[in-house]
Amino acid sequence: MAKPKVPGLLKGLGVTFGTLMRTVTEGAATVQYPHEKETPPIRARGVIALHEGNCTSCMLCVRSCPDWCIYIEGHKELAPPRRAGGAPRKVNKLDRFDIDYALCMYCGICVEVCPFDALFWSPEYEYSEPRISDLLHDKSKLGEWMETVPEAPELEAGAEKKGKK
Amino acid sequence: MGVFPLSPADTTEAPRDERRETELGAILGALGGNVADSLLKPNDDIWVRVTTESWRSSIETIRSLGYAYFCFLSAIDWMPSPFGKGENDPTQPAPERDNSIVQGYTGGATRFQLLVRLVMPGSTSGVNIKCDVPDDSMTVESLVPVFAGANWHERETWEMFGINFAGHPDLRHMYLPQDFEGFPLRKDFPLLARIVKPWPGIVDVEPLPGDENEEESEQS
Amino acid sequence: MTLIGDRQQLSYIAAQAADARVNVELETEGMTLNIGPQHPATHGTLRIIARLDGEQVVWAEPSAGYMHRGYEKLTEVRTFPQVTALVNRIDWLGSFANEVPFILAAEKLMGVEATPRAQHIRTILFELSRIANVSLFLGDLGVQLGAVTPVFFAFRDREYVLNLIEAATGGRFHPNFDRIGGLKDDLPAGFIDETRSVMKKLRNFCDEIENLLFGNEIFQSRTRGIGVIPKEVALQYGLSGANLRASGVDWDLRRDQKIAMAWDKADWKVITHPDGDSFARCWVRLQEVRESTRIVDQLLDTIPGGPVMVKVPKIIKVPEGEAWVSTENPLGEMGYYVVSKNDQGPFRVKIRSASFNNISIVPWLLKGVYVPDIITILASLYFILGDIDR
Amino acid sequence: MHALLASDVPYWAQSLLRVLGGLVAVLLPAGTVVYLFLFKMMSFMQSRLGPMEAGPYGSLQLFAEVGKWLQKEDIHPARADKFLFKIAPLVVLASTFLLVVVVPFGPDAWFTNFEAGIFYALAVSSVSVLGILIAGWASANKYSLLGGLRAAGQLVAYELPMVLAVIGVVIQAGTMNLQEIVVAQNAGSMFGWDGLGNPYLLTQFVGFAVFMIAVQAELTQTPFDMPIAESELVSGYMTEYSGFRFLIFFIAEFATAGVFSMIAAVLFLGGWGVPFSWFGWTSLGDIDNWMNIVGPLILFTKMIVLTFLIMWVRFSYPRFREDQLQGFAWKVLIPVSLVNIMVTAILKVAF
Repeated sequence: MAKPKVPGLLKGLGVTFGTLMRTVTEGAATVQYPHEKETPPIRARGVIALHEGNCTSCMLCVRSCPDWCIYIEGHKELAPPRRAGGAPRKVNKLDRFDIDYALCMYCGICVEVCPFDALFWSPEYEYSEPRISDLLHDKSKLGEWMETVPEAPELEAGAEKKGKK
Repeated sequence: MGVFPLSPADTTEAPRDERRETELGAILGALGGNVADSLLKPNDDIWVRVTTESWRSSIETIRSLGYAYFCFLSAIDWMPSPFGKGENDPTQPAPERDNSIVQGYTGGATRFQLLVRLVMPGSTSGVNIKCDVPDDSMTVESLVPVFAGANWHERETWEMFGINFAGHPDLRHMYLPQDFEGFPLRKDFPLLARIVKPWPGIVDVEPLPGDENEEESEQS
Repeated sequence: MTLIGDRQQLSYIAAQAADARVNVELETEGMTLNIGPQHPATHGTLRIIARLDGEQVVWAEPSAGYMHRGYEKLTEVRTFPQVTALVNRIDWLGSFANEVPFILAAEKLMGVEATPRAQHIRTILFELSRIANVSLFLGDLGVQLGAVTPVFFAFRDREYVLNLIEAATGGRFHPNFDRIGGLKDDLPAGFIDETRSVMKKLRNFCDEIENLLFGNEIFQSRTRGIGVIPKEVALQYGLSGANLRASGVDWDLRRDQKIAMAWDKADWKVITHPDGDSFARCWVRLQEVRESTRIVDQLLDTIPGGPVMVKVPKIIKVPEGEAWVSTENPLGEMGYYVVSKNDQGPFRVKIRSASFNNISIVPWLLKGVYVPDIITILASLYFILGDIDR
Repeated sequence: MHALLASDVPYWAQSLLRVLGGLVAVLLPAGTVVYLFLFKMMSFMQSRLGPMEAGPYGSLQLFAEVGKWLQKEDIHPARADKFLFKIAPLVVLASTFLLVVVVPFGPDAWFTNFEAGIFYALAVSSVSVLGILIAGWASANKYSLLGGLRAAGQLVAYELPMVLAVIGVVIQAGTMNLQEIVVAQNAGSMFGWDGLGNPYLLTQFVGFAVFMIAVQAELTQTPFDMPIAESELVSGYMTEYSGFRFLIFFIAEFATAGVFSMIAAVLFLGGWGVPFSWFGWTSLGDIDNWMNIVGPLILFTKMIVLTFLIMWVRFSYPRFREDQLQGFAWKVLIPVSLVNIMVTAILKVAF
């Protein structure tokens, strides 16, 4: 504080003016959203996609959901045997798989807990709805998200490859 | 880099923690007959349970030993919840639950226990002090004269557990409406969100028509 | 320290004068002003009931609870992984830092320890969330004091940090990345280089804020000597974090606590300030962001190789016991007292959040100040409403 | 304009012209200031672009905002004093219109040209305080009341340094007529060199600084925006206003910023004029008629420069506390401007 009053006030003016000039020359830090979009990172937890063929309706995701926002209904049915001549197998057929995104808190426990790799995260985020009831995605809608699921990212140097997920 | 102690069952030889031993020794010496029980977990923490009558004076004594930093005050309801995790099937009879009250470290005799943590400023030498709350009067001396910061913590504890603090200047509700009835953090206070809606995990995959008892017969 | 003594005395005299003014014969009618729950200056919905004499506060009392979510009750019906997702939301600006002490407490009960690589990455993410949190504080400070520009700088530069956290964890605000025994996943490729460049931007941001705000004489006249908290009072109320260090207590759990994190692998210093006023608190936070960027930079160089997860059973049952772990979170000391009864979920979790204690000093502190100083003091104490109400 | 008056324009048409001119003189600066500074400059200073959707580069955003405000319901608090509540914004805006009346835009382009022009301007500028006080009182809201009281205290405190700062100019020019002040500056010379005229900015720089600070306070712009203080008083005296009444406050705020900048330009920067020596003019009578077109543009440019200063400070600084502001006004600005008057008077007598 050896110097008199002026410098601090002038420095502040300098910062704002500097930013003004930077915005003019280098462009703004913001993105004009509907016209240009930022791509979320690969791991971004945007929406959960369902690979229906892998789901065995084991209910693990339902039971581990902290919010109780996943609903599964299924029934058993007979499927043709794997090997010729074997007995017909009993498989679980998925009737209903709903995720209520109005309740979901995007913790990712269901995706992690799924033993059969039926659930995936997709970074897609543009699915807001004017009506809250439309946020209940059924299994066909969850299946559509599968197209947007990216490959898992490369890991940083020094990471140990894990067996699964 | 402290390695966390293994749980007591796995311990083959108890590791020593001389710093905490001297600290606990000093506390026990100063408190004298006011200590009901104490526990030292090496490289972890110290627990002391003091008698209800000496609650305020014990805290004062411990503070005078240098534990001048008031970390938190709360309570524990040792009764297991009669509602479980709210994952019961409402159509089935309620499952049997073990409702016996088992206190944690340093034991105790009552359902509710107060818990205070004091720390020596500038270090991590802390002590967890517990005290029984009499089941009938549910009243303990207030700590506000000792630590001004206990004010809000005691209000919260009173509101959530229904434990009265004699000598507290301003025992009002902290979070809830002033006319709220019930003590939400008591285990017998139901968590309504988990009761009004049935757990989606209750339902299971419908079996094939005609075979009910073959759940585990076919498993590839 | 005599400095504090004098100021303490002055603020005491001011409070006395405020009291006396009410009692004199020619008393004017006071006015009760409700600041909040919906008010631009209360991050969330804190309500301050202030009794005013003119513009001077006779007494003031914060009234919390507009955002009480009952986390301590909710933890009782949830399993440990579910609680991790929940505690993210306590201090929503620095959410990764909320997970760490809880997971450490659970690990302590389980008797496991994360791998060195996991500890390292935890520490990096912890410091990133501190930077994200406190940089927003620095911007918001400007808004509270009437300067509109800093907050946009803060949002701009915090965004880079959030992008990093999102790239690593998948969650922008609620990472839910910590697991008992390590981390959910390893860092994605390119994270280290990206983080380095972001840390440079953040240091630049600190310089900007220092020039724009901290060097400004108006800012200094608004904050210096306002809301002085003496050391002894701070300890009594259990203040923690920068609020405590600004009162001259040299205490940082990151340095002083032996804990399974990697802070001791970096060279950094604990910032303290002797004054204990609003300026000191803000200044300490600004310097801490700088120190955090240094910590991150150093830790990035020394990430050890190896797995990020130790072997733990798929379904975790935590053995019976009690554990207390606290860490130096962006807002102050955040700790969890976890009681487990050999179950998948905890029996009782006491969440000791920093803001609750930090705000409990407000009635003491606000006596005799002016209305604009209420805002200065609240801003400098820095609370997150989710951290008070839990 | 008296060229026009001399011709056969009937009185009603003259009045209509004046009303239209007044509207333009108030709304044009307001719109420009809002778009250029509030929307664009502030955004650019904060690394963003500001409104971009309405019109090219968001230039029509202001019209969209006005449309939005006009559509809103005109509500008032139940306990408010309705008549006063409704009239308050109009009082504030009226003060702006009264102010613009004395500003000369060109050699003949003025609304009125009377002798005590600056005296009048400073007098009517405080009418807005009444409006603000009324708004604060009538809103039946504690924040409004505090804001209104703060505004009153502040504006009274800053009226004085402003007057004192102007006195230096008046002494130097020897007149209170704004038109003559402009002429005196542009016809003047500095030590015999008349290439720049003699803008009083150079001789009255202390007065200029005090005047601009006082204007900043008078306009309740940061760092003197305690009456509005959105982090303390929500929005001060404007808290309860919505719809077109808020719009009127809003227009008044920025129009007054423009008009005060014009007055500052007239007093210190030579107003509408260019140095007369450039074109060989010596007095008001010599000036070519085209200056009536160019003059307003020159004044407008100067106004933009001055509002840039006002807004730049506004977007960079935090705000004072009310007591600090009073201390600053009474302990710093007023003594400084008194010394300035003294020095000016001595020099005036000496030369």
